[in-house]
Order: sequence, then structure tokens, then C-alpha cells
Amino acid sequence: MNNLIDSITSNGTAEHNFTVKDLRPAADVRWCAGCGDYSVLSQVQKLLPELGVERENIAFVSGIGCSSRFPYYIETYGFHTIHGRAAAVATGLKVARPELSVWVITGDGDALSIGGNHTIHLLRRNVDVNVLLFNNQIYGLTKGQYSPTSQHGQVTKSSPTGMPDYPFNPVSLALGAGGTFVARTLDRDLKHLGAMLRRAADHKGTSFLEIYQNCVVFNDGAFDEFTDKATKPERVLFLEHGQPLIFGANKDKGIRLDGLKPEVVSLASGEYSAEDLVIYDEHDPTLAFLIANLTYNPDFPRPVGVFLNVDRPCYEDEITAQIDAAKSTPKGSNTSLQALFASPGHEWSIA
Amino acid sequence: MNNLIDSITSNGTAEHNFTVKDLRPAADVRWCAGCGDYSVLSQVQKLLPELGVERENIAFVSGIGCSSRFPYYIETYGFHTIHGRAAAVATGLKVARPELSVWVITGDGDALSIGGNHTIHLLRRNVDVNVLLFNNQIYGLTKGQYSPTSQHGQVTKSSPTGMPDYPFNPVSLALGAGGTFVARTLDRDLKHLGAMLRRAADHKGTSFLEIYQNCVVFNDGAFDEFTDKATKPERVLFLEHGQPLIFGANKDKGIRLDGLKPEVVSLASGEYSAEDLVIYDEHDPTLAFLIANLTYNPDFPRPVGVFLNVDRPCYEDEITAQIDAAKSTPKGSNTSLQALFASPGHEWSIA
Amino acid sequence: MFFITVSAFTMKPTYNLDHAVIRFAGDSGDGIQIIGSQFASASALLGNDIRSLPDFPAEIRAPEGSVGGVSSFQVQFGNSAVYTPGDKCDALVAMNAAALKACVNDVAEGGIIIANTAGFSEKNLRLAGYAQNPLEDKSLAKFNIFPVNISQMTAHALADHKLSTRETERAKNFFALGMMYWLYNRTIEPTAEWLRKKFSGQPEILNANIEVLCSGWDYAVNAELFPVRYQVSAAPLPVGKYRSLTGNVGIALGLIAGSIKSGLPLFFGGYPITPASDILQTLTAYKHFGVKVFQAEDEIAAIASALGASFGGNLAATATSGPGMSLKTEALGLAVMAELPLVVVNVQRSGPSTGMPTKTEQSDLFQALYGRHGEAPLVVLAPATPAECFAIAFEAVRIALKYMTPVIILSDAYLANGAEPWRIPGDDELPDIEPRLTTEVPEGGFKPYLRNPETLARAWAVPGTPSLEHRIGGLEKQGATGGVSHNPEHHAAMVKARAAKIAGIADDMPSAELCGADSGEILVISWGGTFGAVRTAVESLQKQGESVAHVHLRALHPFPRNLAALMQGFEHIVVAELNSGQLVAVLRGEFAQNIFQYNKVSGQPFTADEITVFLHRFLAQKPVMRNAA
Amino acid sequence: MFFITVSAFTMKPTYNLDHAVIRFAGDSGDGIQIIGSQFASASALLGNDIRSLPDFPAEIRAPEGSVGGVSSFQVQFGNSAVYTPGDKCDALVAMNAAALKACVNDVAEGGIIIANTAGFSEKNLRLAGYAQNPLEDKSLAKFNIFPVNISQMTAHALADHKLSTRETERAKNFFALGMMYWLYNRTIEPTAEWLRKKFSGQPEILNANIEVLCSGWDYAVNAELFPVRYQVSAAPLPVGKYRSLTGNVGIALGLIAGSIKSGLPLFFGGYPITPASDILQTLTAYKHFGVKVFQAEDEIAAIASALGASFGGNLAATATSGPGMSLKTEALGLAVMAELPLVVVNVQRSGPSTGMPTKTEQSDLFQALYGRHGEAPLVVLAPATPAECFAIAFEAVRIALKYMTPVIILSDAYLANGAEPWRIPGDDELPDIEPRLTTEVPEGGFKPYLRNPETLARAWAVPGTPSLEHRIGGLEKQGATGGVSHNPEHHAAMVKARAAKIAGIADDMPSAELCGADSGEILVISWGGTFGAVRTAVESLQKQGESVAHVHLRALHPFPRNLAALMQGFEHIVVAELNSGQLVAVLRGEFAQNIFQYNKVSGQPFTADEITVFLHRFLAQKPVMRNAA
Ligand SMILES: Cc1ncc(C[n+]2csc(CCOP(=O)(O)OP(=O)(O)O)c2C)c(N)n1
Ligand SMILES: Cc1ncc(C[n+]2csc(CCOP(=O)(O)OP(=O)(O)O)c2C)c(N)n1
Ligand code: SF4
Ligand code: SF4
Ligand SMILES: [Mg+2]
Ligand SMILES: [Mg+2]
Repeated sequence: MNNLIDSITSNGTAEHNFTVKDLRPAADVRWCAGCGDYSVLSQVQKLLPELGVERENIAFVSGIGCSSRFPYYIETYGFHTIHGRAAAVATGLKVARPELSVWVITGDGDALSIGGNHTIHLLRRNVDVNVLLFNNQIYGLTKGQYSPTSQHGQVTKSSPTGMPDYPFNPVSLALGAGGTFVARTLDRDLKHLGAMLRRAADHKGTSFLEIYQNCVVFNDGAFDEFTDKATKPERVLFLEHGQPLIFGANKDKGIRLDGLKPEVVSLASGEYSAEDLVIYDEHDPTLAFLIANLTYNPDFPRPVGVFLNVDRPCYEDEITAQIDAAKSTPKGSNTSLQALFASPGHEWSIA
Repeated sequence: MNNLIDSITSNGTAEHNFTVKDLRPAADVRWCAGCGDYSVLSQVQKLLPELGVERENIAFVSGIGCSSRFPYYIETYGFHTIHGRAAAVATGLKVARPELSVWVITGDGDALSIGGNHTIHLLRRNVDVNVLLFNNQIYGLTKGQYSPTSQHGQVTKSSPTGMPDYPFNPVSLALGAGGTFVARTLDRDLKHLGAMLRRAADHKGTSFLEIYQNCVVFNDGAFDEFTDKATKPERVLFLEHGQPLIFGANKDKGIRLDGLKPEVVSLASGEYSAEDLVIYDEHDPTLAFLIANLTYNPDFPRPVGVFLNVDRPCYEDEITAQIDAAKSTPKGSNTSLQALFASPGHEWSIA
Repeated sequence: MFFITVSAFTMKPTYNLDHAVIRFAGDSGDGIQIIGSQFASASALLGNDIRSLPDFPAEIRAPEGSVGGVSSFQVQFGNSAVYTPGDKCDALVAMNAAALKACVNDVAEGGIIIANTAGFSEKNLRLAGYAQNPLEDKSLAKFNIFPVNISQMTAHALADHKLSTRETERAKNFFALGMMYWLYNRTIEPTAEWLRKKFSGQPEILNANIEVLCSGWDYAVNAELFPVRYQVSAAPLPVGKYRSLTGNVGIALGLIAGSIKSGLPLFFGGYPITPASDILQTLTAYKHFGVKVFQAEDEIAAIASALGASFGGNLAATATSGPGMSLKTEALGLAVMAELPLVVVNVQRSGPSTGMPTKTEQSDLFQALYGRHGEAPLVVLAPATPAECFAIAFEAVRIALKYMTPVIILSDAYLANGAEPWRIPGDDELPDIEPRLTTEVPEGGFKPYLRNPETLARAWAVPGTPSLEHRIGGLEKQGATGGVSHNPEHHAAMVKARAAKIAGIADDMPSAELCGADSGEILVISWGGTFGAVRTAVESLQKQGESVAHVHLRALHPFPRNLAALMQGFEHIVVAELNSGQLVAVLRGEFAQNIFQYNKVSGQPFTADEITVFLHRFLAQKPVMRNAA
Repeated sequence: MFFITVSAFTMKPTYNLDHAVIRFAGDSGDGIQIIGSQFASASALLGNDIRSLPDFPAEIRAPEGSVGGVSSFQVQFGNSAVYTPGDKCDALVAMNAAALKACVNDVAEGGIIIANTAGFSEKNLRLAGYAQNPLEDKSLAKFNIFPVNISQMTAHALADHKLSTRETERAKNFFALGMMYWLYNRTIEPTAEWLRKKFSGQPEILNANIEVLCSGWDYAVNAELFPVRYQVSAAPLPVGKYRSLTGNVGIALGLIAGSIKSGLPLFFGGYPITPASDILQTLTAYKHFGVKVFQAEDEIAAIASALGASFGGNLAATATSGPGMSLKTEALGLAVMAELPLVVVNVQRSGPSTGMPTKTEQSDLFQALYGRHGEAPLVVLAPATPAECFAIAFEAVRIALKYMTPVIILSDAYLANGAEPWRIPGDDELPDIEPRLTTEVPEGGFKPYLRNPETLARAWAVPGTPSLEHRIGGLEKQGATGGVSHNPEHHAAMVKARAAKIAGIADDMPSAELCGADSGEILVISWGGTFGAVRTAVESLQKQGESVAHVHLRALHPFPRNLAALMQGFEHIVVAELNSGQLVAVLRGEFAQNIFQYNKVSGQPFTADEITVFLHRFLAQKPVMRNAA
């Protein structure tokens, strides 16, 4: 069976080099001035030409939400689908076309409220797509209702007396679902954001990147604590593989384990040194879960970086392998119509 | 506003004592002979009269699947809903009627495939219902396709060349979603099953109980390793709060932690004793996750028991509290129609 | 408290008008909705009948000064019944060039345009897409243009106040309002009172705003800006207490009233979606009425939770718009099968798919009637006006509880956001509602699907009721016992019973009312939010002596019993609706092949004018007009 | 290889029949489906036209020996065209009392009943709900009863084989088959050949089964059981190679053939549901054809993944049944809006809600046509017979790819499981399919919604194609560029364009074919899986000289161009369908108010007989029959 798609699309020929400029589409970018979405867009635009993938082999799939308008703002292939379904659409696209670089753009409502099931199944299947979760802890597009990452007690349009439920921790959820690459970054830390995008792109399997994103209109300042120069060093814990968990403006604090209980210790007093601290291991799911659980704990800095990075076969590769195996059986040598119609032992002729 | 419901329903009067017999409905039980569902049904029937709840205050809500026929087989209130939605229906029921004892009956397909999103949101909200997940690692009712808990490579009706994806570990997923009570038991260990049902019923908040359930027709023997007398002692690790993790026919093996890495050690050689082992702590989410992750690891016994048991406010209580608070404001003293219609400062009269 | 003093002395002639239509337009940040609704309130207080329509930018914030970012508020006020916010504006206030661009086509020929010249900078013009300043070229010759540097005047007025430039700039909307109050002879006091309440803790802002409001008025007087002044006197409205009501708030209040009158707590399961979110948001403010609002993870969970609450004996409701409605399809089928009471609101917007979320349409009628798999009949109602949303929601509760059935309410974006005066009903104007709750233990055991012989509704035994334990579900049933059955006769009987129950509700609903003579040339049939435009058009044709009548349907399933009879009196029937012809297809199938249709599917409401024009043309050349739209 | 020897000598008279209907029935574990399909194959090999229908117990296994657990297989075979598996059986094999109970009402008066007496123990009788043994009382007097202890005879036959009791017991179905082969003069060899293949590795089982099969034949000969023997000779079928095809397999093969002929890999996103799961399962066996099957987490993900694959340039399809179809509603709207090719199969079952999952119905037509929010037109096709599922699936692929549109196929449980001989088409009997794939970079840039002037289909540029990067989505569009737009005119134009595209496809589809004279008293219109019953009824009436014709619709939207013209020739039109009147409502709306209807909603297919009876009655007393069903 000849495959028409193979014949018309490009095959990694180097001719199709492109630059950031080639990624700027005609459409005006329509986010509110100051929206955190802008910085993600520009970091992604910066990254893509460096990936060694042709522009035409890149596809962005999104759901519905402010963030999900993203595909309109980048001159690649793009599909702005329906609320919550981007992960499922992307799964189909990637299985159909494993050679593409597929990116899922989604929001905290899109990915974790209505789309929660597709998100966890994507992670379980480990389809090789990159998920950028724009977490502004609010429904932006519908003008300010709480989302599953809004904070308990948060006053929003739909919770005038405080959000009644408790939020998901997206990182913990992704770990529980069997995610192979789970990371978190900040819209306002461009360097870290850029580095995390790169790590996400490089990972083979589902890359799940939670991006703290400021919504200037409906939830302004939600992450100020972690992005303001004054508080950031004390309030953010950057995870780096092989490095001890140190934070603080003077790099004078660290995280130590007492059995399985994490605690903040001071390196200043001399009682503890870097050797006593947790050396971060991004291949250890237990450590990832332990650290992820510090997320809403006010006594700890907010962990940010790559929580987990492990290998597991990708769904689309399994599918492809099963097809290849079937093709290499004797049956597989004849894929004519007549072979399709044959029903050996159940055929008869009328002459 | 008077509440009609309060006036017609019972209020915990002791008159309504009932026995197992009262729970047997007219309808024939229609599961296949030998199906694991029977033993769960009988353990639940045994438990209910002991809970101190009137029979009329018990409601079973189920989705679709073999297991979801459960409500027909127990003479309480019951709602056999649609595929995957039992958790959502039960949430509405519990919020509407917090005084009821609400049970969700669901299967691995119902709760984790189509219903995955409602399951994780139920756990996040910590609605005080008891979820009994009948995990037979197969779609029973539709005659044998693989489910999200089928094993990688498993041959089923829909995976003649082996299931291509990797299964969820339901316990890990529930932990990642923020579950407050997460446990696992076996259809064929009646004592353990009964005890776990009791624990689930006693927990305030969402109780998530995964029950390994044998489907004699489409996935017979999936759990034999954990239920057969010969292999069970070596292959099952019973978690008990405050007890060391010991297993083996001669109680001669245990689980020890090397940092965060679990390992099986022998107590026979004398090198290790019970003191060296993990003392299980059902209040520690990190430990729960660590142990849960042994689930599909063939080098470890299968952990069973209460993985996690912690407290967090229940969703329906928050809703009730917000309503009570609103009722106790000055506004709350007048809930007449005219008070409802009033729009102070925006009214005018035409005479 | 201080007194308001404005220049009262004016030499201008005052013209009496029957109706007037005005519009404020500006950037999203210009406070347009505030002054718009103040003007509407002031007019209502003067006894006018009013209809207003806010128009927001599409959901993503467009850059300041762009046409996409324009916010506007239109109000029609009259000395007799007013049915719509009006087609063309008699006066437009445009705070910047984009606002002018967005609205100029809606200004009547000879109409007044007050333009804030500060909003016509080069940058403004560019953003609005004007090559040259329209205030300066001849392009607006057919209007009465009044250029005023509103921003500057505001700054002048506030020179003595210690406000930041930004605060000063933000007060300019009240200057515009003051001018319009003078022009249309409104009183300032109610707005001043409103400001006093709103800024009670911020005396500086309060004083500034009142100062600016008065300055606008004074400017109109002193600058002798306008050659004339208008007066619209009070309309003969029914005596009573009034308030303004939008469609979305109307629905919320209707549901709560249903809860009060039935004695059942209200449970609302919802998920935000434009333009329905307001219903959810409004309900959260009525917790003291015991309202339980559950913001679900999606629309499926929203309706499923409502079904759970209904099973539990609460009055259950959910509200959404097109995409969410599509998601509720399967669970609606369960509601039909389980025969549980449930109110489902669809605030229609332009489809298909995501479509145009902020724009109105009536294209979900087919779905409401026919969207479910299997034979799954239910009740479909549609309010005609924003205020009627209250009555329809209350009626939906009554029917749902009496007949144990889901009821769909088809509202739309136009009704949802539009506001109109609503005469507050007295307690006894609303009937009591008796839910089908049962506590009796019948001989031979409780049968959940035993039907009331009159209503065909099954009994409702809720958990907590001793000895009525039973199971319900989505599988087919044996009949009264509700026992699962695959018997062909049971299925056939249940399909019929479910259909007969819904069909019978027609006997318990009001007849369709005819506006006009009961026979004649044309009967126009409409439904939902197009009422105002169609009624205005028909009445104007009737005044011209044309033989045109109007029936507006509030019940789409089942139809009013007298509909067929009403239709018989007319030579031609025309169905006007904002879709490609959905009601007309149903009526053709049910009553008569030969029905004409007038449709519009542009995301915009009908104007009375276009319906009038169509009917005129139709009267002139009746034949060959089928599918004319 | 050994030879089969059976008693060939027989003195019994042989009667020639035009058609015969036989049924095997027994417990789920009795291997009924196997011998049923063997009998069907043997008949097909003898050149008969055949139609068969398996009937499984409802989804949960009922206890052994209960009526709920009965499995049956019916086949009609004839010497001329056969359209259905037959209404009443001429011969029934009942392996136990429950099987008799379940099927006895379907046996023709005077029909043969072979009863396995070993299945009529006291326990069997109790489980089947018989107070006394029906073989012993007079209750079966109107049938020809042949009690045979099949179990015991089987045990005798296998006395020398080393099989367990269980294995022996399981072979008894072949004894029954052997008897029936003798009775209807079939040949044993094909079944023996089939057994040889199936049990090639298990010689003991193989020999035993063949032994038992022959013993059944011999027993019929030697015991002189039956007074006569029947013969149904070959039918004049088109020359060619044949195989048997069920509706579900037909759909799977049609999709793959579409993939081969279009050169696009097939992507199938599915989620198991009765009675559609077989399509998914069948497709997994064709991985060597490059078929990608994605078992999704739910039906929403199934269709969403298919849309992703379609966006990626694969031929994308999904299949489900009622509840799953309801869940796909929202994504179908996106497919319409994005104008992506997609085949969506709905194997209808009895609704609403969970309904009766294993029973057939045609009650999802309304949903297919009207289920989505907004104006969302798409193509709806329905196969008439199991084998035609192939052709309709292939046609759906062709239309989807040529017109860039979703196509819904409405199959049903009856077609899905029913089998009939299918003449295997030659390679060139299937047209090539040219997808709208484009690689050209037009001047001024690529416009994804620029339409082909003839088909109105947009172009399809798939990721990987250099320089055609673009975005699509569910928001309304500007026109050719696909740029997001909320402009009223753009929306109106796009709504029209989408509708016009679908309406125009009528020109590219076959005309409706009339069976009968082109004018007369009654035209019966039907659609979908009722074809066989209706055609049989109409042909029998025609033979009786009645003025009745038949049009069977394969296209439900758009309708065949010639339908209106065809209808004009008849005094009365009757629409027969398995719902409460869905097609009839659409036809009334579109063509003529005055159309009669004949409906059945019991989960059972029509019998030819009941349609014949209805039409007879109708011919006798035409008026006042409307809604007679
Ligand atoms: C089925 C459906 N339900 C609801 C909506 C309305 N809706 C659009 S976006 C959105 C949530 C947006 O929040 P998030 O995903 O966090 O994205 P953000 O706008 O914050 O970037 C909602 C509820 C919709 N479009 N479709
Ligand atoms: C919307 C919908 N999709 C699919 C189905 C078909 N279906 C019924 S039960 C089921 C899965 C059953 O598996 P599980 O939940 O594991 O329950 P079990 O039968 O194994 O107890 C499926 C796919 C359905 N009834 N409704
Ligand atoms: S509403 Fe918030 S998230 Fe949306 S564009 Fe504006 S700032 Fe960004
Ligand atoms: S199919 Fe499996 S799960 Fe279902 S009733 Fe039978 S044994 Fe139990
Ligand atoms: Mg958000
Ligand atoms: Mg299962």
C-alpha cells in the first residue's frame, strides 16, 4: 500500500531552515498587555529554529482558553480544537504522523478541569508530545472563574465567598498518572523557561511542563512571590539533577531529609553543609513526588525545574512496531484489495 | 425556606434496624458463576447493618459495566447511571444530601478509562463517598477488551498482538490526585476485603478502595498469584499501620529502605531484623507513593492494604458551611420571595 | 450629604418624542456599561418603558483603541410599550475613533453623534483603520456631529481635585452621561445617589465623579451645544414595584423562586461558558437561600451531579451554552430514561462548534428537540424577553417537578445580557409547586415507575424515605416496577409512555396568544429572543393597516394545543428565526408543508426594520418566496 | 487425510423447496453460533442465496439453562433472492428447554422441532419456567416434534474416543448439525474441511467432531427419523467469488479498501461498545495493511484522536453506538467547522440512554441529522444489508475525502451481526479516490478555506508540507483565509457555504431506485437495516397484483435528487421504520405533509409478515390511518 502522505511531505531535508521571523504570523497577537502568555510565545519562537526540525514538521494543537489561542500566533501548522480535547487530538496526530514535532498548548482549566482525563491518559501512554500547561490558576477566557488550580479560599467570580475545593498539584497528578517527564517553570524567568522548553522538546515521551503564568486581568500577582526579585530567591527552589537542594538569596538554605520527611535547614549556622542536603535525582519518582508535595506547603520554597525524567516506550512506537511486525509476516507481503477481501476457507464461487 | 426533604425522610431513628436479609432484593444476581463480584457483594451486605446507618439512608451509585450492576443486587436506594459518570452523580447526591451514606460502584474501565476525570476530581474534592473499584483488568461487560489496568502486552479481544500501552497504577493515580484514603484489597481474601470495606466506610472523605476482582470469563486468573494459597504469602505484602513490612510464608522477608530505594531483604540470614524494615505509616504520602510504585515491579510482592489515610475537609462540608455562614448574615434572615426579588437601589415604583 | 446644582436654565426648545434610542460606545476600559445602565435606570425611574442591550468585545481583550475592543450600551426608552433596544440610534456617544467606526452604521440618518475629540488622535485613527479623521472630512455629512473634547473638559472640571491623571481620565464617562441627561431631560439625582453608595468610602472619587457628571450637564447648557432638547414622557405601565432584569439573572431568580415555592433546596451544577456563566455566578450570591452551587470539572459532571441531586430529592438545574450542551447529550438521555426532574438551560450562541461565543443565535432548537440517541422526548421552553426568563425558569421548575421530566430552556446571548424593567410579582402571583415526593409504602411494595394516571408522572421516592428503597437506571424497564427488561413489549410500552407523558403536558400549558385578528393574510410565527423585533414589526404593519398577525411560541415541545387552529386562519404563514430554518422544518413536518421562512444567521439579532421590510416585500409578491432568506 | 463416509442410502422422498428457514438454539456454551454459521456456509456453497442472524444473550451471562442465556442462529436459504433471515422457522433445533421456550413462538405452524431430550431434565424445565415437560404434554401439538437424546447419542458415538465427559458433551452440537445436513440435503465435506483446519493440532478433537457430525447424519438416515427430506436448489446468483460478510466486518473492510484506494493510511480511534466493538476488533487484525487502531479512553478521545489523525492527513474513522454517539456530539461539530474528512459509524441499538444494548433500532436518525448545536450539516448514509455495509463504508470514505466533510454511517445491531453472502468485487470495480491533498504554494499564500468551485471542498494541506503552514479551528472564519472572524457577514456566508457543500453532494450520489411501477397506490419508503423485510413484503404484494412500490434510501442527508419526483407518482406514501417516526417527520417537513407511517420500537427487527399485513390493511382502509402504528 503506497502512502500518499510520504510522497508529498518533506523528509527532514536541510533546505527548510527557518528563523524566528518565519514564525511570526500575519494575525495580531490578542492577549492582554502584560499577559504572561507573551513570554512563553517568544521563548517557544526562539527555541523552534534550534531544534533541527523543519518548520512544516511542527504542529501546535490547543484546546480552548486564552492560552489556547497560541497556535494562531506562530507560523507552523496549528489546530485550535475544543475545550479540553487537545491531548486526545494530539495523540491521534502523533500516532498518525510520528515524524512530526507535536506540541500541546493548554490551560489549567483546559488540561486539568474538562481535559483531565485526556491529560492523564496521554501521560500514561507516554505519547511523544510536549505539553505546555499555562497555569494561571484561573479561567481567563471566560473572565475569571476559579479553576482546579485556584487556591482554596480564593475569591473569584464564581467563588465570592472563597473557592470551596482544594487544588490539584499538577506535578503530583502527572507523577501519579505515570508521567515520564514532569517539570515546572515560570513565565517571568525567561532563562529557566527557555531551558525547560528545551528539555521538554528533547525528551522522548510525553513532556509535561507546568508554566506559572500571570493573568494580569483576573488573577494578577498570583505568582509574584516566586517571580519578584525580592522574594524569589527565598521562595523558589530550583531543582537540578545531581545538585543539592539549596536556595535563599545567599544560597544559605537547603532541603534535607529526615527519613522521608523533608525539612528546611540553614547552611549559615554551620550545623549543616551541602553534603547533608538532598542531592536531586530526576530519575527517582519517589523523590519527585516527595518534592512535588512541598508545592502548596508555605513552610517550603516552591520547587521548580525538572521533577522527573525517565524513559518508557512511547505509545506511537508500540503501534508502529506492531504494524511493522504484522507487515513482516507472510500475510504482510500481500496488501492488495483481493488479499483484504479473502476469507480463506469461507469463500466459494458461483460460476 | 422550609425543606420538604427534611420533613419526609427519616432522621437516624433507631427503629430502622436491618439485617443482611433485608438487603437481598427480588432481582436475580446475574454475574457469571465464579465471578469475583459475588464476594464483594456479600461482604458489603454483611458490613452495612453494622454501620449504624439506616437502610434508607444508604445509596449506591454506579456507572456501566458488570460490576456496575451491583446496585440492583442490594436492597437500598440505588442509581445505575451511565458509563464513567458515577463519581459525578454521587458528588451531586452527596452535596444535596450530606446525611446519606453514599457508595460508588465502578470498574477499571468505568472509573479509570471513560470516568478518569470524575474520579480524580472526586478525590481532589474529597467528597465523603466510598468508591469501590472492581479492578478485573478487563472490560467485562463488553466481552473482553483491554482496560487502562490491563497489563502491557496482554492479549485481549482488542489487542490480539498485545496491549500497546502501559497501565495506570490506580493507587498511584489516586495519590497523585490528592486522595485522602487509598487502599487495595482482594476479592478472594474475604477477611481483608471485609476489613478494608469497614475502613473505607469509616473514613471521612473520599475512600478509594481498589479491589482485585477475578473475571472468570475474560481474564481468568489475573490475580491468582496473589490469591492462590501457594503463592500468596510470597507475592503479597500486607500494609499495616505501625507494623514493619514483612511478608513470606515464614514471615522471613521484609522491605527495607536504602535512602529512598526500597529493597527486599531476608530476615532469615540474621543480617536484618524487623527493626531494619520500613515501619508502615499510613499518614505519609511519600511512603504511600513509594510503596504503591512497587505494584507492577515483579521483584517485589504486591502491596495491599491501606496506603494512605489522612484528613482534609470534605467538599460538601465546605459548601454547607458557606451556606450556613450566608444564612447567618443579616441578609440571611429574610429568605422570602420578596427578599429574593429585591434589588436595593435599582428598584422603582409605578403607581 | 450635599446638594447637586446644575444649570437649570435653558432656552432650548424641547421636543416630545414617543421613543428614543441612544448608545454609548468606547473602549473596554471606558466605563461604558456603567453609564449605559445608569441612563437606563434613570429612564426607568422616569416611568419610561425601556429595553437595553450591552455589547462587549469578543472574549479576548483586543488592544486599546481597536475596533475589536469597543464596548457599547444601547437603550431604547418610550412613552408606550418598547419591545427592543431599538434598531437605529437617535444619538450616539463615541468616546474614540474605534467606537465611531464600530457604531456609525447603526446611527439613524440625521442622528446625533457626540464624539470625544481626544479619542481621535492619529494613533486612534490608525488603530480604528481610518485613513483620515472622519470628524473632519465629509463622510459623516448625513449625521449631526457634535465634537467635544470630553477628556479635556473632564480634566478641567477636576483641576481642583487631587486625582491622578489616570483617575481623572477614567471619570470622563460621567461627563458624557451628564450631557446626555441634559439632552434627554433626565434627572441626575438617582445616579448621584448610586455614586454615593458605591464610593461611600472614597469621598474624593465620589466628589470627582459627581462634579464631572454635573459639568457634562452644564456644558450642554452653557455651550449651547445642542439646538434642541428632547423629552420622552412616562409610559402607562402596570402599577407596581419594578427592577431591571437581565435574562441570565432572570433565570437564576426563577430557579430560586421555584425552590421556595416547591420547598425543595436548589442544587445547581455548572461549568463556566460564555454567555451562560452569569447564571452560575448569580446563584453563588444566593447561598442564604440555601442554594448549592457546584462548579463541576466539565459540563458532563455538571449535569451528572444535578441528576445525582435530583435523585436525592433536590430541585436540580444546570446551565450552559452550545458546546456544553452538546456534551450533556448523553446524560440528558439518562434523565429522560430515569424520569428525574431537571432544568437544563442552554443560553444559545453562534455555532457550530466554538463559533462566535459572544454572539446570539437560535440554532440549537433542533438539538434540543432531537439531539439525543433513541426516542428521548422532553419539554423545551423558550423565553421571549430578558424579564420573561424569570417566568420561564419558574415554569420549567413547575413542569419538571410535576411531570418528573427534564426541561430544556432555550435562552440566547441576546436575552442573557439584555435588560428590561420587570414588575416584581407578589408572593401569590406565583403558584405553589407540589413535587411528586412520596412517603407512602403501598401494598405489594413500592413501584418507582407506577404512573399517576392523570399526569403519567412516576412517583418520586428519595433516599432517606423508609421502606421505599428501589433502583433506577438507564436500562429499559418492565413497566411500573422499573425492573430491567429486554422484553420487546415492555420496551414498546415504555417508549410510548414516555412520549405520551410529554405530549400530554400541552394540556397544562398556556395556549399560544395571537396578536392581531384571528384570520388574515399573514401569520408570523417566532420563538425565543426575537420576540421584540417581530412584535415591533408586526405592530407597525398593523398600524399601517396590513393584515398581519403574530404568534410567539414559548413552548417548542410540546406545542401549544391551539397552534394548529390558529394557523388555519391565515393565507400564509411565515416563520422568522435566527437559524437556517429549524422551527419552520418542525412546523412543516407537523402541520403544513406550505410555510414560508425568514432567517438570519449572522450572530446578530433581528432588527424590527428588517422584518418589516421582509413582510412588506412578502405582501407585495407572495409567491415564489419560499426559502427566500 | 481420511475420507468421510456417511450413510448415503435413503428411501425418503425429497421435497423441493424455494426457501427454508432453520434455527439452532441452545445455551451460550453449546456452540450454537459455530454450527449455525457452518450450516450457512454449506448452503452458500450449494449456491443458495442466504441470510443469517445470530442472536446472543443480553450482555450479562445468565445462569446456564435459563431463558436469558439462550444463544441462537437462524438462517434462511433459497433458490432465488433471499432478503432476510426469515420470519418463522421451518425447523428448529432446541438443545434444551430454555431454547425451546425462547424460540417456540418463532416456529411456523407445522414446523419441525428437534429437541435434545437430555436438555429437558427437571432442572432444565424449572430454569426455563416450564411447569411440565412440553415434549410430553400436548402443548406443542401444532408442530412436528422430534425428541432425540442428542447428548446421549453423542456420548455413544464417542465411546471409543479418549475424551473427557466435558469434551464429549461439547461435541453434541455437531450431532445436531449432522442431522440437519441430512434433512436439508447439504454436504458434510466443507464442515469437515473447516474442522480439519481448526483442529489441525488436536487430532483427537478433530476426529471426535467429525465422528459426531457423521453420526448425526447417520442417525437421521438409520433411525428413519424424518418422514421426508428437503432440497433447496441453487439460486441464480451473479457469477463470482463469494464470502460471507457481517455488517461490522463489512464496515471494517470498506474502510480499509478506502485506505487502499486513496493511498492514505487508515487511522481508527475507537472505544468498545455493544454492538460496535467488532469493528474495532476486526480492524486490529489488519495491521499488515498499515491500519492504526487507537483504543481511546472514551468516545470523545476516540473521535478527537481521529480528528487529529485527519488533520495529519490520514483517513480517519471512528465507530460507536448510541451512548457513545451522544458523547461525540461536540467533536462532530468541530469536524464540521474544521471541514476535515472523517467517517463516523453509529451501530444503532435500542435507546434511549443505555436502553437495550444488544437490541436493534433505528432511533438515532434525528440525532445524526440534527444532534449538534449550531448549523452543522454533514452527510448521513445507511447501509441496507450486512454486505452493503462494505459499499457504504467505502462510499463514506470517498465522500469524506472528496468533500472534506464528516460522514455518519447509520448501521444497526441487526446489520452488524447479521451475515450474508457477498460477491467479492474485483479491483477495478472500486473507483480510485483522490483526496484533496495539496502541495502547491499559491501566490499570495495558502488559503485553507478556499473552496473548489465545483465541490465547494476546501483544500487539505497536511503538516509536513513545506510552506503551507496554517491554522484551523472551531471559531468562525473570515472565508477563504480561515482567519478568525466575528463579522456577521462572514458568519452568514460560512453557514451558507457549509450547507451548500453538503447539499451539493446529492449530485454525486446515486439516484434512489424504485422497485415496482413508477406510479401506483402505495410507495413504501424505508432506510437502513429494514430493507430485507420491506422488500420481501413489497415483492410478495406485487406478486399478488397489488399496486405497491418500494424505495429504499441509502442517503439520508442529502436526500437523493430524484426522491421528490419518485414520490409524486403515488397516491399514498408510507414510511416504515424502527422508531417512532423520524424519517417520516423529515420527509413531511421537506416534501409533503401527507405521508403515512408504520413504526415499531420494540428492539426487534421488522418481519416481512408484519409489513405485509400492515400494507394489506392499509390498502383495505386507506383513510384515517395516519399514525396508525
Ligand atoms: C465545552 C466547553 N465548555 C466551556 C467552554 C468555555 N471555556 C472556554 S475557555 C474556558 C476555561 C479557560 O481556562 P484555562 O483553560 O485555564 O485557560 P486560560 O483562559 O486561563 O488560558 C472555558 C470554561 C468552552 N469553550 N467549551
Ligand atoms: C458511553 C458508553 N461507552 C461505552 C459503553 C460500553 N461499555 C459498557 S461497560 C464498558 C466497560 C466495562 O468495563 P469495566 O468498567 O472494567 O467493568 P466490568 O464490566 O469489567 O466490571 C463499556 C466499554 C457504554 N455503555 N457507554
Ligand atoms: S485574561 Fe488573563 S490569561 Fe487571558 S489574555 Fe488577559 S491576562 Fe492573559
Ligand atoms: S464477564 Fe467477568 S466480570 Fe462480568 S460477570 Fe462474568 S466473570 Fe464477572
Ligand atoms: Mg487558566
Ligand atoms: Mg473491568
